[in-house]
Amino acid sequence: MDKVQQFILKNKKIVSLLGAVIVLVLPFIVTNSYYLHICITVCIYIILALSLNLVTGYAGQLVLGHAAFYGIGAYTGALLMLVFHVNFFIALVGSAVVTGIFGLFLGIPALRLRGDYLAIVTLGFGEIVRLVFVNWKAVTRGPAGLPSIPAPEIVGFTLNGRTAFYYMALILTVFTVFFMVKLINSGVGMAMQTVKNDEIAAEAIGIQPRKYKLLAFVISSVFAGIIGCFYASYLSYVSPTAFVYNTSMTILTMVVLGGLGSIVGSILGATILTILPEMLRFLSDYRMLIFGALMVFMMIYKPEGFWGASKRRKNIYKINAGGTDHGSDT
Amino acid sequence: KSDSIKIGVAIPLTGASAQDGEAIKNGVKLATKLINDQGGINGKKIELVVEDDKGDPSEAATVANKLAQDKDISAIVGHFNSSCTLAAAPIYNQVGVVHVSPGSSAAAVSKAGDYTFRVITTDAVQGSSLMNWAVKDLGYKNIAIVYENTDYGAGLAEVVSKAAGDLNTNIVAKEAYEVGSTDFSTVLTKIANSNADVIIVGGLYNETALIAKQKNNYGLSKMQIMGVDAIYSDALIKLGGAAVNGVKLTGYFSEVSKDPVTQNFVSKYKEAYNNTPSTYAAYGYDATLVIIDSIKKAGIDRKAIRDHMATIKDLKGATGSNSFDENGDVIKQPLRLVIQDGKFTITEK
Amino acid sequence: MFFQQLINGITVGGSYALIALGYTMVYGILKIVNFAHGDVFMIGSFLGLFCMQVLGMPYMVAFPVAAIATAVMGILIERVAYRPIRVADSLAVMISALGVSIFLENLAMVLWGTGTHAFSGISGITITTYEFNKVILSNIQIGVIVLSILLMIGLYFIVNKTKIGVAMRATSHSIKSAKLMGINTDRIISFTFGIGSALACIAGMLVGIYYDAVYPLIGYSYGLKAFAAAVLGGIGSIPGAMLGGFVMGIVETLGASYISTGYRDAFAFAILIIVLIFRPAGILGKKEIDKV
Amino acid sequence: MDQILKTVNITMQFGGLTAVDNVNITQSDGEILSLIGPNGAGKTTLFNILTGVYKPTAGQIFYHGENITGLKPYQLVRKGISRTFQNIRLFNDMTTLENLLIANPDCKDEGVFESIFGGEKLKAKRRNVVAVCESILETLKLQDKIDELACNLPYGKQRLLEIGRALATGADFLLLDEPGAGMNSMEKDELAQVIHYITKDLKKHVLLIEHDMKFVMGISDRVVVLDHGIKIAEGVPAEIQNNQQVIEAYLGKGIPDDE
Amino acid sequence: MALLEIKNLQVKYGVIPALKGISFSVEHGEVVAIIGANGAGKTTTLHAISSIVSKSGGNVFFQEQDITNNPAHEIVAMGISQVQEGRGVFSNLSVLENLQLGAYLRKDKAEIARDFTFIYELFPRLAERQKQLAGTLSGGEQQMLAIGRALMSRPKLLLLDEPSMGLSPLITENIFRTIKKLNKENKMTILLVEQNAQMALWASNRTYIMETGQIVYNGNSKAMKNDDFIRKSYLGQ
Ligand SMILES: Nc1ncnc2c1ncn2[C@@H]1O[C@H](COP(=O)(O)OP(=O)(O)OP(=O)(O)O)[C@@H](O)[C@H]1O
Ligand SMILES: Nc1ncnc2c1ncn2[C@@H]1O[C@H](COP(=O)(O)OP(=O)(O)OP(=O)(O)O)[C@@H](O)[C@H]1O
Ligand SMILES: CC(C)C[C@H](N)C(=O)O
Ligand SMILES: [Mg+2]
Ligand SMILES: [Mg+2]
Repeated sequence: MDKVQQFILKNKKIVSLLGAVIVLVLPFIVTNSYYLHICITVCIYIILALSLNLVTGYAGQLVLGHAAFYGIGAYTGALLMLVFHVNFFIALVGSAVVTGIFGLFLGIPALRLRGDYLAIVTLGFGEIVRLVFVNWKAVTRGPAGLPSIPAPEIVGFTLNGRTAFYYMALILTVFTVFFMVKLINSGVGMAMQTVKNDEIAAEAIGIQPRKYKLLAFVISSVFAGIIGCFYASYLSYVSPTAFVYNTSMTILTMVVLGGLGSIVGSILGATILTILPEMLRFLSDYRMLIFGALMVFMMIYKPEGFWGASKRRKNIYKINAGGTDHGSDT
Repeated sequence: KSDSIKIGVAIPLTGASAQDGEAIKNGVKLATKLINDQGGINGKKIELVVEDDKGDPSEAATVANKLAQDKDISAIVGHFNSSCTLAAAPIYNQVGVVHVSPGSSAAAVSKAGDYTFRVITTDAVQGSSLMNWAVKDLGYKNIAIVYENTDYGAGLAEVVSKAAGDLNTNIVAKEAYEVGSTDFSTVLTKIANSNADVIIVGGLYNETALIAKQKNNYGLSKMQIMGVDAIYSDALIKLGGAAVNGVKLTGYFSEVSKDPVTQNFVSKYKEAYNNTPSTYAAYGYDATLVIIDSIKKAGIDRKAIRDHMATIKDLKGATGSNSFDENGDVIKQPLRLVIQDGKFTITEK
Repeated sequence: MFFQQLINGITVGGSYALIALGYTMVYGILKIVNFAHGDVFMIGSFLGLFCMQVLGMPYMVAFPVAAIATAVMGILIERVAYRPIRVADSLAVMISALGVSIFLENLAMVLWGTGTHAFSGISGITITTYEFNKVILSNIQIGVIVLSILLMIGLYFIVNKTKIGVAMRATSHSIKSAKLMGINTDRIISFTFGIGSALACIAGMLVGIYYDAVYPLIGYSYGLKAFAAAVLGGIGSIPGAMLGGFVMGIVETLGASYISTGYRDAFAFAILIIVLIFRPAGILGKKEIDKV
Repeated sequence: MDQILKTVNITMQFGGLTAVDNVNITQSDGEILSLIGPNGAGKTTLFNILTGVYKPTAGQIFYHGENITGLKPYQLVRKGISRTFQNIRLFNDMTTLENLLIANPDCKDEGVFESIFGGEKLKAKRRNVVAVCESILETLKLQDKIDELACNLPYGKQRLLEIGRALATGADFLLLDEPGAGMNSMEKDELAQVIHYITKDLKKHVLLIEHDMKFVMGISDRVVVLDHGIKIAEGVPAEIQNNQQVIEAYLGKGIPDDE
Repeated sequence: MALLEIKNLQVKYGVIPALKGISFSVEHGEVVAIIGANGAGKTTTLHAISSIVSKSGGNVFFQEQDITNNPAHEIVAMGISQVQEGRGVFSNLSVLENLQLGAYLRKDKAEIARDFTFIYELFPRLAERQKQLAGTLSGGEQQMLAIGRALMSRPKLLLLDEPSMGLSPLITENIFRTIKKLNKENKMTILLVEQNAQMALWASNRTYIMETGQIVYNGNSKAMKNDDFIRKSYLGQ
């Protein structure tokens, strides 16, 4: 893995160009809808992992209920489309706003709580949100879920093919990556990292930890909400079972396994953990057994994650400022 | 092309519904084995492609994509949970491949598409039949509903409430529990303090057994328990012991049915797996029979299979005779069953 | 009905408390949340059943035997899955624990099938109920409550009054410093996992006998609630775990009986969140001193 | 001379312990003031009060005549007060440069929208921030460690970096808590030069705590001595060195060369 | 043979060597000092002796026994006790409990009681603060506690890592006097790591100088005090 990492870092330009081309023409090579579906799922999880990584990996707030935001986004989007018949793209904005508000709401306990106490609060929040989906039948139809969610439409043109969804997922992913890279290397992102490192020291240089914690929560949940809305439209069906504690833990595992506080790490983690269980399908009854053992093994083998933040690194802030450095760790 | 016919099987093999998924798998395998032993269909053996949907809709969508894209797969048995069927149906319908659900009884499945079939009736059918029995024949006036808080349990509870309303009886308690609960003390205490005279369970055998056993600790040892086919499983009796004697339920499958197809299924099943089939094993068996019949008659073309399946009338299966309406919903009449001396028996009362 | 529900709540709470003690001990010493603990509870319960059903032990024997077997398993889990990464980020250990949890659940499915197993007729304990003034209480309920309180007191004594207890607290503060005192920290950590796992086994068997059921996924909800209970009481605090368990059990039971059964778990988590907002370190938790 | 800092009857109690007891100190413009005293005298506690980490049990603090009692640390930074810590508190996951960048007001006040979509204006601003921070690092002779993670720096360099970070906030008043601890004598000489540069060239004000008497007496204009939370002496270094009370409580007689 | 004998000791952190093969010895009844710049590897040396870090090469002998691969707790049991850099007191335990932990491996109750009296006489401040949580003590108080705690194990060899760090001149002086006293009156062998070269030379019989993982100089402390090069480079005179 280290060698791979080094190789990629050395030939960064070529690798990224190659990656970009492959990703763009993928639907033409892969006509198999199952593989395309896996690719879309990978995109969804990349966005979920990146958004969780912001709040957990960068701002240092352990969140065990990320699926709740994903779910709130999905339900908000679904209801906007089904009940108010708004266009998908407006629903996307609606989901972002609503989840953002919930993110703010969950951020408040984060101001008072530390570490594992916050973790359990977010876990509890996730469970409560799920139970609201289950029990608030008048709005959510309870456990039955909301079927027949429409596909996105642009000027009367319905984008319901797998390929269309793939490109949409791709655009969302690229935007998220772009956003996160810019953000974490900006003043805002660095301020978040100071909060993770040492709140007292952060305060001592004029940073208000609560502001950045809230900001991290809000941004993180907004992205989860957006992709939730996409998920609702893609699957055309949402039900509470998709937004359970297990989902939250899967996303967290992606972030940690990939490398906490690393964008490449989250992307890798999401990809591997989406594809791995698929590859293990042949094991049938033993699949999850082996998967659990592999998880332990991977953590022991590389506790800092596949792409843990490297020891020596360059800062994009400086490069953006016109410095001459070309390396960067993202 | 190939010398075998492939059938997909998409069911939960891990997660909370794994036990039922396992039963369905056994039923499907049995049906396949029986036909293969006779030389297959037109000389071609049936091959199963089994996938685990974990009972999770997102996972179901993945599995559905995988099976639907495999052009060699002619039809699919699946999914079990209604939520999974609803998530997977759009995919099968878009590609145009038939799937026959062995367990999804929610109302919404009716509208899931032309390629969606099921061999279990909707909850409404069993729910109202159960309530007719309870109210009209058994004379219960105050009904307590205890249901699992899932699409299935909540759906059934709703159907039962509606039927109770139509029959002018009172629902005196309507309590939910999470799947996998072991503690029913709260719910049973509430029921003990209502004046219910029957508990209708909207859930599966494990929890039903626990309710039956634990109710005795709350002075409810005389309380009648009733349910539908979801509780038909040997596990209910094994787990519930004496406490489940007298439990009444509706269903389509009965081990003691005189029907020769059913008897054949039961005896072959016992032979193959060395235990008694549950209702879901029977549904799995029937879903496979329906597919086999269609392939026999229409070949392996996916569209042709669907078109034939829509016309199936009175195909004999382990759960009675199967006919489909225009929604792909099966039409059949439920039986009345009661547990006596640790055995499911057919009753008229 | 109120008193009956209160008793029901206390009984559930007692089982949460027993599991929460394990969470709290492991957390107290290693500052990691052992997400596999709920599954250790499940395996413990199965092992107890196995001892009685297959090996034919009477319950008086099965309890200690299963508890010891589970303790050994807990120690093994720590050795294999946590010890190699003890120095790494605690999140890495948490994910490893999650892996162990998935592994154990699926292992149980392979070993004992996916279904639910009963204890009745096997344990040799018959449930007897006593009625006082319309409130019904069973012998096992009394057992759960009494045993959890006794075990808590015992544990509290060990941690606060014995030499190994001081060593545990020293290890919890800094493994390096504890080593320099001559403490065999690996052994202390193993001991902690062993005790925690044994407690989980006892809880598993009590729950199994009382509700008459065990199945491979049972650890999930019990584990989650017990974890929440440990935090509610103040994670790291032994009386806290106890109190947290009871509060949690009572609140969810009363919430379910007077408001809505569908939201049962939501009451448990809501009380947790509310308490933490006002007492960020839990009911009995101590605020960490952070001398600048 | 202008008065920068003035405390009025500052008192801090922890439970029954009075860590700082009715302390009045003042610091004038251009003056390097040192705070010395036995361990546990309350020096760090006083720093914590001055920088808003603790709220004093009683008393007021005035900064340039303005009452700043009870303000939060981040608010005080904006007023121009910054500090270092007795136990180093750097941002260990961040590089040397990043530790400074984020202290710079222009950097930490960046908005989310600006940082994602900012164009040339942002670039120019950032160029300036980087230049400022790099020049601070040069002053501290840390320029060759610029991309090193803070936790990988040697101890002495970490102390310097903390001073750099305090400087980067743009504060004019720096409170340094034992900046020389853990440094050898050569490093301490360099430290003294840095402090001189900060006060004499940059015209900033320094209040420092230090136990190395050679260092303190060499650099300070005035010294305040605390003992058991009480101010027991204050004056120019020469006075303090000969103050009998200070010798008894703090300095000791020293180890004779021939012992 | 010497009480402590280090042969070609090597330690790596990841790939970076912190000790590049050092050898030295400490005789019975000696005070030996190691001085040197930041990051020279002084702390690492002590950690390697106590088996807190793993060694990548070389051997450690104590009382003629090879203890290179013994775990930390066994080394303490053999009579090597370390006062950590930065004190390492158990901040959530009381002063009393910290001291009790120092005697963790001992069973001789009466002797332990005597040592308590001895330590409270040595550091009266600790006697006053027995019930206080160690984390709230001031730096100097914590240093006293750390030394007191190490003495509670009645070590044959005491390793001291920068005992003067952050301490007032008076306390530093007291601590160094205590070190000398322990050595003289209690016949304790001491290996002392110190930045304060002046104090180190004063308190010790022999001194080693370390730089970047190697020993670059060693000699008699008295002589070194008068050595011009040493005076210039390490004493800042
Ligand atoms: N948060 C706290 N809780 C309780 N006591 C405290 C706290 N902070 C400091 N103290 C006590 O207050 C007194 C003063 O401590 P302070 O840290 O200010 O000393 P100091 O003068 O900086 O000493 P040193 O030179 O050793 O750093 C000490 O006795 C210490 O034990
Ligand atoms: N845990 C660690 N991981 C990586 N490198 C380390 C670690 N501990 C120490 N080092 C490095 O090893 C080298 C030796 O460090 P050591 O702490 O032994 O020095 P020292 O002489 O005690 O210095 P000081 O006077 O600052 O205490 C240094 O370069 C240091 O950065
Ligand atoms: C959960 C099971 C009982 C399946 C159920 N029949 C459904 O419709 O989902
Ligand atoms: Mg101080
Ligand atoms: Mg050192």
